[in-house]
Amino acid sequence: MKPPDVRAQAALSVRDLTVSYGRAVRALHEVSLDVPQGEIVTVLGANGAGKTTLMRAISGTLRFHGGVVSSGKVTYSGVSLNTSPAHRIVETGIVQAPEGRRVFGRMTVEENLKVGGFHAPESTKKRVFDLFPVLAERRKQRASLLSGGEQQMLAMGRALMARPKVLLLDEPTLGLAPLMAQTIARTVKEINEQGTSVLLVEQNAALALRLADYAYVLDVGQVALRGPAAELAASDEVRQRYLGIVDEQIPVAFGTRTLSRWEG
Amino acid sequence: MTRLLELLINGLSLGAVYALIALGFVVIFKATEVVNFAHASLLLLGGYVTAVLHDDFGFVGALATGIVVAAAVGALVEFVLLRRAKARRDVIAIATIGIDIVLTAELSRRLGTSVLALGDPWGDKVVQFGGITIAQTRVAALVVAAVLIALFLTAFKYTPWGISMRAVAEDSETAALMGIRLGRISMSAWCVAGALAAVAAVFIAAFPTPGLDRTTSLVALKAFPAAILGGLDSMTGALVGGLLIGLTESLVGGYQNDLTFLGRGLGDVAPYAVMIAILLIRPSGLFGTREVSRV
Amino acid sequence: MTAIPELVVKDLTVRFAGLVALDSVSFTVHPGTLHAVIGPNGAGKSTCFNVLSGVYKATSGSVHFGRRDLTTMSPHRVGALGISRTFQNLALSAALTVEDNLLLGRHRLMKTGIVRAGLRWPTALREEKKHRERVREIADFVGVAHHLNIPVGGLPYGDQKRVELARALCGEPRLLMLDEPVAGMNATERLSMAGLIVSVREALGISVLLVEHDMGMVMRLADEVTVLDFGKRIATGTPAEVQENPEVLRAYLGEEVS
Amino acid sequence: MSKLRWAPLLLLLLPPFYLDAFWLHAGLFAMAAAIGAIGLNLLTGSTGQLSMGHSFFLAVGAYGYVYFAGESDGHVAGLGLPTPLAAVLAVVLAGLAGLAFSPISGRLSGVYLGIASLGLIFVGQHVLFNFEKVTGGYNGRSVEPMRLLGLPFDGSTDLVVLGVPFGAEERLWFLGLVLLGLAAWFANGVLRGRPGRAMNLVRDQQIAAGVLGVPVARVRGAVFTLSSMYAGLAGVLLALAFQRAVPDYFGVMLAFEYLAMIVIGGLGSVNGAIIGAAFVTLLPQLLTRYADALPMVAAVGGEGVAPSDAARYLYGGAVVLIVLFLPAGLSGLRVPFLTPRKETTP
Amino acid sequence: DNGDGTDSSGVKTGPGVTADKITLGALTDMTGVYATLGKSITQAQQLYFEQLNQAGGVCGRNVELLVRDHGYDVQKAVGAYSELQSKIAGLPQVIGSPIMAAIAENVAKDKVLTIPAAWPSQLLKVPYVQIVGGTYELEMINGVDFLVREKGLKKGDKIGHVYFEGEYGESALAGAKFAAEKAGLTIVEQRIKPTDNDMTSQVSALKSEGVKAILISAGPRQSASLAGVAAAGGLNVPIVSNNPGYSPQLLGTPAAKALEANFYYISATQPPSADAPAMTKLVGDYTKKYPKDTFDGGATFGYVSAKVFGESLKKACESKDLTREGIYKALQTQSAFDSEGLMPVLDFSKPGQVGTRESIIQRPDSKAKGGLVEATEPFTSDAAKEFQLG
Ligand SMILES: Nc1ncnc2c1ncn2[C@@H]1O[C@H](COP(=O)(O)OP(=O)(O)OP(=O)(O)O)[C@@H](O)[C@H]1O
Ligand SMILES: Nc1ncnc2c1ncn2[C@@H]1O[C@H](COP(=O)(O)OP(=O)(O)OP(=O)(O)O)[C@@H](O)[C@H]1O
Ligand SMILES: [Mg+2]
Ligand SMILES: [Mg+2]
Repeated sequence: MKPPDVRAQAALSVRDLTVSYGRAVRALHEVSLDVPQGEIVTVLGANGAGKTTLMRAISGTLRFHGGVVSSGKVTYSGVSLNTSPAHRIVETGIVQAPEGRRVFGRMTVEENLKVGGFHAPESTKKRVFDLFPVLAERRKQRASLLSGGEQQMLAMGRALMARPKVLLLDEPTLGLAPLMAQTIARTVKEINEQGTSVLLVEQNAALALRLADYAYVLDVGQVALRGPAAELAASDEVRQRYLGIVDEQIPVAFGTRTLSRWEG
Repeated sequence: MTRLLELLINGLSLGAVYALIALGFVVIFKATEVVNFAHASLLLLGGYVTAVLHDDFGFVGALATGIVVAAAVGALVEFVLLRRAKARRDVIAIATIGIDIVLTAELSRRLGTSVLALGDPWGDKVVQFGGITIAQTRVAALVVAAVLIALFLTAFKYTPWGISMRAVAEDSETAALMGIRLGRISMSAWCVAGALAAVAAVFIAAFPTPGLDRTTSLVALKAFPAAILGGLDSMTGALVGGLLIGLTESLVGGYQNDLTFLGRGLGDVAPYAVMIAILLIRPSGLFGTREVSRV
Repeated sequence: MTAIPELVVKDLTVRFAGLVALDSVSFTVHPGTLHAVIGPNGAGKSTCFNVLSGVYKATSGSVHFGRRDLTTMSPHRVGALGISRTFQNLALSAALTVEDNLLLGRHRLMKTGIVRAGLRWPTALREEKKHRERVREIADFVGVAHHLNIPVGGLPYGDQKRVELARALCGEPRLLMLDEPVAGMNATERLSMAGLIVSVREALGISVLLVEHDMGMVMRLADEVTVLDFGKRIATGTPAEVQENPEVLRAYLGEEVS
Repeated sequence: MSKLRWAPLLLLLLPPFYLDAFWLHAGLFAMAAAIGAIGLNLLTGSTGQLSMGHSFFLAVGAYGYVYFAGESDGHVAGLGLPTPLAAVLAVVLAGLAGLAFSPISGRLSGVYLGIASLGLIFVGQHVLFNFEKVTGGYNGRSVEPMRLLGLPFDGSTDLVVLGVPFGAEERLWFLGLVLLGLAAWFANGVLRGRPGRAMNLVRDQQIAAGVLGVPVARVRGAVFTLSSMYAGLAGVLLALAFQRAVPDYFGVMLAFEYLAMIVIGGLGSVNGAIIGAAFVTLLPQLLTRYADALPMVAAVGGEGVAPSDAARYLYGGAVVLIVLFLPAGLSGLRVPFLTPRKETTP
Repeated sequence: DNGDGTDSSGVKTGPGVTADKITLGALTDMTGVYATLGKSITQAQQLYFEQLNQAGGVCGRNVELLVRDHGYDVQKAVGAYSELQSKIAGLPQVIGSPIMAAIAENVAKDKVLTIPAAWPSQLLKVPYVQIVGGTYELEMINGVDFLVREKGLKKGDKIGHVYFEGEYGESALAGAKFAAEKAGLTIVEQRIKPTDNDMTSQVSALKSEGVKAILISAGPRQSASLAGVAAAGGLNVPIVSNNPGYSPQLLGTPAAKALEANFYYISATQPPSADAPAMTKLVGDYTKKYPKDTFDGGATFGYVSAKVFGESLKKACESKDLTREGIYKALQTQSAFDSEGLMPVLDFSKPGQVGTRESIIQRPDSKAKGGLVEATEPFTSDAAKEFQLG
């Protein structure tokens, strides 16, 4: 499955990437990270940390949200992707399963897979069905009728249809029952073992750290922590962040301003 | 009795042509959520090219050219207006009115006062059966429309183009993420619409109508209600709507002596009356889908 | 302003073509308390808000605010009962100034109709003046007063979030519903927003229903927490209780939690 | 300051003393159109409701006035009411017509509403041609001249002001000016007040609007009614300017021209509507008159572009260019006294 | 000021008359629905005045025609009128019923002699408006008479009448009904709009009513469609059309055969193929000046109406009164205006009356000049003589 020279190739790399939405929101600030060939790299971060923005920047879909890369660049095996339109990036082999599944609800499972790769050989389709047998069962069903977990599988399967070299997963376990999350995790591993590099964005830290070789933690658009997954998994900071045990005191009776009830 | 039958058949064949035009609206709307008011002028354009070229190129050659030209202009509109304008969708629709005004003015100027024949093979031939007479062009219109629409429904269901189109219509960002070229899709939609307009033009200008002239584009005004009452985002809707309007017009015309209490000459009103009635019951047309907006 | 009634959500179920966004969820917001609803993305939190504010219709179940049944009310009726909300994805009128957006928050409290507005009827002018004053108070309180005359579209995301809160306050609510008020804010912004929410309660003593992913904040602010997962309620209780609840830990971390 | 901004408008008082009937007529049509365009802009520009049936309500206003003010004779019926009253009633009638359409205007939006309202025009034309007792059928009806405080707005009585004989046009000019002024003033009041804000929110954030207590359907219905009344007033003024109401005038093309006006002038802005109206109505008149003087434009029968075609190219093209490059329309350009205090562009 | 005064040679002058120029106006349609008609009439009129000026003009003045194209837009037309109003001595051409209706009152007020390019009896009521030729009513009356005399229609037969909504169609209908009444025939009405170009449903309606002939008062397109569909559907009955309902171009359409077989066309103007020397000359001059354009009935009418104006001006000059009043009076002195066989002899001496009640029935013929040949001599039916105009 995996061509011999793959490891030799340079990987997906992000350098000093700064992204903002409109004039107002700076969502990413000089973020750098690497996805070495054949590895799983995970990006953790609270809501609004900028994970999805990072994914959008890599896949070239920022413009759909009024976002722009104001500095820094994204390269794949040395080639800059900054100016490439989304479809070109897909052609280079970087494919994303977006946050919130985003399956085409009015279409059948099969049609969704077609959109993923119109000219994909049967083998690819077969592989997807092997990974997600449930999709094979439901191939004629409208995607909107699938359960959340099934929709997530479809989203991943759809991405795989393009036979990606790098697979971008934005919160694949989002809103999934724990069991389902485990299944997804297993599949990600499997996909990776078949030679696809994975960039995994997760809020489910434990799961992500267990899967990944290397991890980054984004905080408000900046890389706060980075290191081998195992190490980060050990650090309390990460555990706290995600158990919501923070110690900053909220100043009650905030500021001096007060507001009285309105007797209109 | 034969009169009713004749009116029904005529209505259907007329409706088939409206359906072709309505289909043009639908294809564009599905791909870009814009209603193309310049469709009327694209229609006139296609017809005009066919009419002026048929002597030299022969009907088929001329029609082919007409189709290509109309498609090209459609693509141009997409490229110049749709890709660049940032405005609200209905404002862009108004802009297409502007395009329509300009294009129609130019074509009317070229057409001047002449009535052009399109040199179609059917001429004024008719087919007769059981006392019913119907122009061959009408039969041809029925067949062509049926074929084209069937073709489209299938293309939409099975071909990469059709599936991509639906994907874009449903969620353009994700479609792009899957490697679909949005620009190409919406442009292709405009091309297709232009081509359809050109084809429709032939049947509108051919016998029993004397030929193509500046008023030919006005039929588009009858295709609006067709597209709307069927549901702007539904191909089936376009078909049903077209036929419904065709029948309405034909019957209202044929039985106007029995409808005098409504005043004579209901030809233009009836289609809209039917449409409004239907909109009152189904605000997004018979087959249209109301999209739930999220907050 | 009359007393604060309690909000009772009972067996609320919402279905969208096929998927169950809310699955017979029940909870109660006691007068003057801050009740948090948490849960992973797609758990149904916003849907819940949308039902409470009349935007979506419940498939089954009921919502009562005091004696009034909201279940089938249209949005503007619900608003009239003194229920204001913010939106997860900003829903401001970008072209209008902050002041106008805030005045819109007071729409239901004002009377001027087309005729009087057109004729600049004295009552209309007086009303306008009175409410502009209140708007300034609120803007000042929320800390966007200096932006009042700028079109909202031009403000930074965080400030827009504040304007949303201010606009909700402008409705002089008895129940305030906040959908992820600090999403996409940085630590300091989050802190001040949290403080703001606290002082709103201090000042007005109204009930607050809060949807938020930021656990820290929820744990600090909430009197009671309802946890949704995949449309189902998996826990309700004080922050402490909820934090201990294995179900909840699993929903956020997956099985193996020590 | 804001007083100063309007000072240049005083120039509008001069034309009757210096310009001939052609100009005054052209100006009158422009003023009438401006009133109608303000109405349409309240609906389409500020509330985001596309209407393509505006000329129907113009017709209601025009014919309403003719009927209320006109005398019955063998051919047509009329109520022979005092003309000012007739004018008011005509506007009210147009409003009622708009109100009657609110089941549709309240529920539909976007092009669905646009094309539904397009239907009104065809219905209207049909009625105008067939309901002869009131409309006079294809021939139309002559218009009772307005009569305010004993002063008739036609050439009948002689009136000389500052050495200038004041005929129908001169008098109507001032009437039109007053009506337009009031219409614009009222519209600005609406836009800057509570209703205007609600309208903008309905356009920008439909769902939020509901939650903030704005009854979306009712607002849409109400604004549609209001804009119909503006159209009605415009219709009355047009009738007075034409001195005869004829059915053919109130067609689809007219409705399209009104849309062109508000886009060219600037969506959602009162001044925009006025500028756009002036642009679209004066253009063809001028080109027709000065055809021989203009390059490219051909004198009648000659080679080259006929004036009316030239006009179409120009304002058709203008619409496209403005949508592309000037979202705020001509009024968005920083012309001192024309720039609205507060812009509400979509 | 309206230019009233008296010139050196003692000729009273009014608006539009200067020392060396007499200005006339034309409100025409070059870009709208009646562009065909407008173009022919205007060009013919310009041709006439050119010739007139070469022949020395009138009262030592050149006659100039100020043409304004309103494109069938009432607003533009009214605007154009208010511009021309003070500049012109008369209006040899106004196209479009709604436009004529819109300016009628002003025309009367300003005492401007006007020749409309529309032929409804309605207009005879309007002072200072002179119809040249018959009216739509008279055409149809004579048409029905023709059907009875030549096409063997008998008491009790049905005649279909397909007509435009609007003044033209409905005036024609009135005439048809009057004549049918007299002849004991019944009319089957089919009202259409100018946008209806396909007459199929009308034909099947008429067919099932079993009509023996069809009258049509619409545009050329509708005539062509009607003839074509009727023939194709085996409804082989004579079709008689008013004068706006035909144009030679139709012979280039698929309907040509059917037209040549069953179609008749009524007009007060002679067909271009008529063997009157004046006609031959006119057609020659016209096609020389406008090689690209086909000569049609409109041109003939345009030329004659211009001539009527020209002659009136001359008479007015003789009686030393070139005011608008004067020109109008001069017109009325002409009780037997001779257009040298372009049209029947015209009588303008009776205000509120038509120039003539005669009509000429004509047939399409692709070989003939202008695509028309005479089918009958000019004639006036008894019914037409009785018909009360206005
Ligand atoms: N209008 C709608 N149409 C279809 N599905 C919907 C609609 N609104 C919500 N849903 C679905 O209902 C489920 C719950 O959505 P909801 O927005 O309430 O989740 P949430 O808890 O607010 O998530 P988040 O934390 O991301 O805001 C999701 O699967 C969503 O896709
Ligand atoms: N379309 C947008 N316009 C303006 N700001 C945006 C937009 N999308 C995201 N943002 C802001 O950018 C920042 C990063 O958002 P992003 O969605 O990347 O965070 P995230 O880490 O993916 O959050 P989540 O865990 O909810 O997916 C947040 O402050 C967010 O509010
Ligand atoms: Mg994200
Ligand atoms: Mg939410």
